[in-house]
Amino acid sequence: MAKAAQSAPTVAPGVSHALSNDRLLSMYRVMVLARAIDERCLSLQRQGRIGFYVPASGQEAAQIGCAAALRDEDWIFPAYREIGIALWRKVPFRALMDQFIGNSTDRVKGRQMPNHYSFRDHNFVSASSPIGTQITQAVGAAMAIQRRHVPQVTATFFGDGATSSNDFHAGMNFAGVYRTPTIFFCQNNQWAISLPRNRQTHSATLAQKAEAYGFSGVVVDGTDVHAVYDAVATARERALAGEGPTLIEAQVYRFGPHSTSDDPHRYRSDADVAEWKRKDPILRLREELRTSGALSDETESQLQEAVKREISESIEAAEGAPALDPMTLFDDTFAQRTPRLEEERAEFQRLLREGVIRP
Amino acid sequence: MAKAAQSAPTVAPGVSHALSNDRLLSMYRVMVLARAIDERCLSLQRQGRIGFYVPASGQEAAQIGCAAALRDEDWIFPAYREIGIALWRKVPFRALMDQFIGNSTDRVKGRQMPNHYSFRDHNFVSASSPIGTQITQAVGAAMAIQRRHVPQVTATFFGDGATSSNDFHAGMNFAGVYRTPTIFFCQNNQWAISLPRNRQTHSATLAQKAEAYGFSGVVVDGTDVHAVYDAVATARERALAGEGPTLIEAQVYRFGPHSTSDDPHRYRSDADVAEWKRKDPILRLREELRTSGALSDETESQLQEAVKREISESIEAAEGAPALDPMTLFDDTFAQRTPRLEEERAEFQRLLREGVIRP
Amino acid sequence: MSEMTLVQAVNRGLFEAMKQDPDVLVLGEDVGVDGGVFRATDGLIKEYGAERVIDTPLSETGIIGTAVGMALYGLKPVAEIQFLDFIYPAFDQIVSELAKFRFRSGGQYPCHVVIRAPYGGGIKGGVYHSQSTEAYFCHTAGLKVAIPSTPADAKGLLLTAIHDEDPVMFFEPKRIYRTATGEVPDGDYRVPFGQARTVREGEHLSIFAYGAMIPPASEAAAALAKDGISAEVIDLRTLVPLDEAAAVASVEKTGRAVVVHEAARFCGFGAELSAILAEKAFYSLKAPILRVTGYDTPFPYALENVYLPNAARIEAAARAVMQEG
Amino acid sequence: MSEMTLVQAVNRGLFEAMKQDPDVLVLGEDVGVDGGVFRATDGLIKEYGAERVIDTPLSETGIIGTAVGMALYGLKPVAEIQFLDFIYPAFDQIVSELAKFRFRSGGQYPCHVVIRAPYGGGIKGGVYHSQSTEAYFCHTAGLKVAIPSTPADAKGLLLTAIHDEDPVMFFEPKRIYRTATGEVPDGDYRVPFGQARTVREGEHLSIFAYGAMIPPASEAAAALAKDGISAEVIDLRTLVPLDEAAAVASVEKTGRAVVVHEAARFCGFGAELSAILAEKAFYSLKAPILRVTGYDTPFPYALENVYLPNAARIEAAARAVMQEG
Ligand SMILES: Cc1ncc(C[n+]2csc(CCOP(=O)(O)OP(=O)(O)O)c2C)c(N)n1
Ligand SMILES: Cc1ncc(C[n+]2csc(CCOP(=O)(O)OP(=O)(O)O)c2C)c(N)n1
Ligand SMILES: [Mg+2]
Ligand SMILES: [Mg+2]
Repeated sequence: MAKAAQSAPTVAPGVSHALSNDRLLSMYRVMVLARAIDERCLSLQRQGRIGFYVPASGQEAAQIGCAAALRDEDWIFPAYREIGIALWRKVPFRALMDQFIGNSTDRVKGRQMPNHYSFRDHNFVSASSPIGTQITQAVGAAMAIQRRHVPQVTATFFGDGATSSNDFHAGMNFAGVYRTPTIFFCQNNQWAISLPRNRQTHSATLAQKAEAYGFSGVVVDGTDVHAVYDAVATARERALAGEGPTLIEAQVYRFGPHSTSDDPHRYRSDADVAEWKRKDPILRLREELRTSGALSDETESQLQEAVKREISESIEAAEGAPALDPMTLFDDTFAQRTPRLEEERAEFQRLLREGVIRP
Repeated sequence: MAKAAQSAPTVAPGVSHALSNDRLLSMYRVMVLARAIDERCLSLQRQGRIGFYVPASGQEAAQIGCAAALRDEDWIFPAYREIGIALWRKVPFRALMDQFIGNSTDRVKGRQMPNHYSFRDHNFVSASSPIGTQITQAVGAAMAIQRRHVPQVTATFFGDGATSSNDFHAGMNFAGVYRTPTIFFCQNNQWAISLPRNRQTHSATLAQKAEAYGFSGVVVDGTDVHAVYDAVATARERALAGEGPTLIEAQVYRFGPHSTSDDPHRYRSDADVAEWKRKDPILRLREELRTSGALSDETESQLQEAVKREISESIEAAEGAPALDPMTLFDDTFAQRTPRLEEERAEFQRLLREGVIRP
Repeated sequence: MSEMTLVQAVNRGLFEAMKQDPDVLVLGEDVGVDGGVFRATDGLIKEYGAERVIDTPLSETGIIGTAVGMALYGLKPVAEIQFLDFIYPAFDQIVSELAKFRFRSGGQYPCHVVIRAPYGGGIKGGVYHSQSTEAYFCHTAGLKVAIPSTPADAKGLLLTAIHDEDPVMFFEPKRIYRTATGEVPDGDYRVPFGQARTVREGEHLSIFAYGAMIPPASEAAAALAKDGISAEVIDLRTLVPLDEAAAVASVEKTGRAVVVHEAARFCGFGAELSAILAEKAFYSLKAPILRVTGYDTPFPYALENVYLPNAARIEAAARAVMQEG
Repeated sequence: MSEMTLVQAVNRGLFEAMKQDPDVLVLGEDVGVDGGVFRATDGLIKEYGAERVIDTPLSETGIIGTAVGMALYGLKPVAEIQFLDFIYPAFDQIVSELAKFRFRSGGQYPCHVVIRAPYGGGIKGGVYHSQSTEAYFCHTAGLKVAIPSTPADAKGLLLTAIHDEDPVMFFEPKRIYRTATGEVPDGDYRVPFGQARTVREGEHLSIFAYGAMIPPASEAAAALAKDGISAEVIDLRTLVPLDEAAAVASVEKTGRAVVVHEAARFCGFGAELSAILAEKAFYSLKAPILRVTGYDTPFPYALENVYLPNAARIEAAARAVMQEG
């Protein structure tokens, strides 16, 4: 079990939910995939092939440790940095790539910036940019789950910065009052763009904020898949048993920039980054799997090969997909277009035809 | 000193800031005045002489115990129920009555409902209806105090319900981060209109919410002026010493309805009220003063007499004051009227002249 | 059919919807045990229990944020905001989330929440219990906005709102909660969105209004009629979708228009309606379009009766419009 | 005088104001060490220290709430909201508190906060880094709203804003942060509020715009000129107070108007300007007023270039207006 908030974070000692080697290997695979996607997408962005990108490197153990402890029927309310969760949920990278491009096969129809994807069939709700808004929504969905009396939980994902948001406060409070089956999964990656964790709030841990709402918070080492998995599995069991919500603070580090628009050299030192990179969650798990004999050189290179291939093929396919039909602009504001939208659509179509508007 | 949040509330044991009999008597006088105003205004409202009223009966020890521990130069950021604070600050009841009526001598020029007064010369900032908004403002003013390096604090007043507001969360967090000289004074009167305290939030105390922001919260018996005075005086000393903010939860009970629009019988029992009335803060202090010999029968009846007279005279004067000039509507939206406001004002004046609009 | 007040009709509408569909639930401050500060939700908790009639903590962010979550999951939450003036802590959830969920998820996540809020002045509520800020919501793509002026419309539009597939802002004219009375059909009565109601037919000018401004607009029309001026009074009923066709047709007939609302004038809803008419009924217009509205100051307390448009102001504007052109 | 970009002019304006008055301070997310995500506050913290250039936690409620408190106390805070799209957590503080403090306290508590926020599309920011919701603020009595379109105006209007006695929303067209360049006067340069700027004089029609829509409006005017159509282009500069006199005078001269903005059309600022012209310039109008605006959908990502008004759309609308009447 992870330690209570009041004490300093450590690697979880007596983990009560053990992971088989097979499972660990499949987790490792998704972590490697996530990391490789990150690296590739940063370079796609530099080449101007995608417009923007939000890397998640350094947070893979937290994300995949958490995702693995949830079930497919649990609803995910993500922020924009949750690629590991989506991949664990078997969202194909091709679908992510479609979203990064905003092409005709993009599930969100080119409506959002890269990384703000949504996959209803994977119970992966739509990410939005405004920080924290998903938190109250996850609590509301959990209230709906209570009303329907089904064995599900909702899990919501957010950063250290988001703990300052209005929705964190309201969501945590409602969850406490109604004892909702909600897991609040905070990836404390030490930074909210340029603001360090200790300037975000004066509390010793983020997990202890749960005290304000009458339920418990735990700190876990987010570079350790075992600790994360255990904390989430425990929280899930408690939620299903009617024992209410849990706040989990997974302590990690954002290795890369906040996004491709950010220059982290303005606010942090390379030494600080290097220090944390020694705890790279992928190296750590690789080390463990090699030591236990679960990962051979051959498996590793096959895996790396497969990941590379999947990525390249997906990019090619997504880039080859037709562009979005401009007329889709007028869909989905409402279920049915209002007369005004019909009128604007007709005007738009005319302007397109006349070449006044050019896609 | 008041007890730390984690433990159950009790009457503060070893009070470190003692109050002289003289001071206690003057506090008692203002408590009696506040109570008498409450009773009189409820009946003025029933008679249609004022439009609305928010009683504070039951909360006098909390308010006056707190106000007495502050200095005149400290800035008050009130909610709408802080009549005791205003009275202690020597705001004449006449000025309150002007505001309740919204006459030509009302300091807020008839712009707000009764109880939403503002007295700049008493450092009593403007109350507003939206719950909680004064909390971040008090923190901002405290940041200004820090910038000016002056020995002042800000004190902000709010209820149990307001701890759920966005501004509570943001204000507490900013105060923690910047260690502002702010006293967060929560009058937990057990109800937010019809919602009982235990459905407002699942935390055992409200004071413990301070833990989430890295500073301390204390619970005090809000029917005991000594305990309240001590907690506030201590918080003020800490604030001036650069030790930052304190959250104080004063546990009280709202004896009357939420406001004259409210019917408390819909949601709480008379027995519950009677139970708390046994701890009536005014009876309690009267008892104490009588026992110590500080309050004789004669002083008491003089005091009651003086209070009654002040109230009656103030009501008469306020009701006799001229009505508000309708043209004042166009003042104070901006420091100078814009051309549009000048135009609207001219139109308004014409309509008044033509009798289309009748004051 | 039964005779009732506007707020009773809201209450009847809620009972009907909760009876029809177990996924409908009500949440907000004081909506349960207290029955709502205006009693709009009175009796619901007795009938449907605390699981479906939820008293919430004091957080509009929480009310709307959780309602959005419930709607995403498949329930049909009807959230009450105690006064429209107190909706702003939820503004981010409304404009950034509720309004955009369907669009931004490519149609995957419809988000159907009804937000009820009493709005408007005339109850001596001062700056924070009186405002009419419907324009904020009308300007937010993805939200529908309905404002009833009669008991029948209150029930009929509310049931339509609850059965709609999109988010609906349902603003109730609290000033006429108890003074507007009338016959209301029993059962599943619905009034379609986007269809204005002709309160009174007329030939010489068109008066457009909604909500609590319908009574003074009608009163003005009656006064004008005495002088042989025939004013058409149109109740817009839903501002989004707007029955532009009816508005344009009316002005094509009359050639003159007065637009009435309580909200401040600048960038208020009346600006949109004027702009539509100035574009689409341009060649029919015989006179400038006048707006009779609240002034561009915050809402006052002691002076609310001179701030709010009244029948005399509407009448004066109508006469001015008749003298032009 | 020095040549600089619009965002540099904002930065110069901030330096100037902080030099002039020790009570001016800057607060917001990433405004200090990082210099702002658009670098608008670059270098300020080095010069003026962390006491006056305050990196805040991630809470717009906190940023504006504390700014209000500072202003009440007597400081002159300039708050940055990282993108206008993220202002909504502070909406309650802005519309309920900041806008109303002077009024509701009977003039006792002026509340002078400047809120800077980059707004608008064209940077591939998708639904949440692109919106133009100036109309919300224009409809809120008590707020002034300024939107510069040139580097000189950016500095001059910003200094006027900081020295004003009332709250000012200062919206910066991020799309032209770096593409709009020009000479900017040194020192204490101020551009008065409420005075529109004639970008180009014309006889046949008036094109009204502001912010990032000035370049396409000017481009359209240039194209029209080639065909002998003389378009007057007016940059409104401040929407509150609005230079109604200049707008009306222009249309009295030309008889035709096109109103341009990026925001969605319904209840957008263009509606107000149309309504004003339809009332006050009614007898001069020879043709319907057309609006060239964003569509009434949320802002898109992949399709932003077809969503946003461009020179060709403005030109087409102008030609349509010329053919009418
Ligand atoms: C309401 C709001 N304010 C500001 C922003 C701009 N912004 C985007 S990400 C970010 C920092 C978020 O930090 P954190 O919550 O720690 O998440 P992380 O990016 O570190 O994963 C900020 C300030 C925003 N998206 N939404
Ligand atoms: C933002 C907001 N939401 C709702 C209301 C309506 N309202 C007025 S007072 C009140 C309860 C306040 O309770 P509490 O904070 O405990 O203060 P008390 O009235 O008990 O002193 C509510 C819900 C409001 N004024 N503001
Ligand atoms: Mg972070
Ligand atoms: Mg209370």
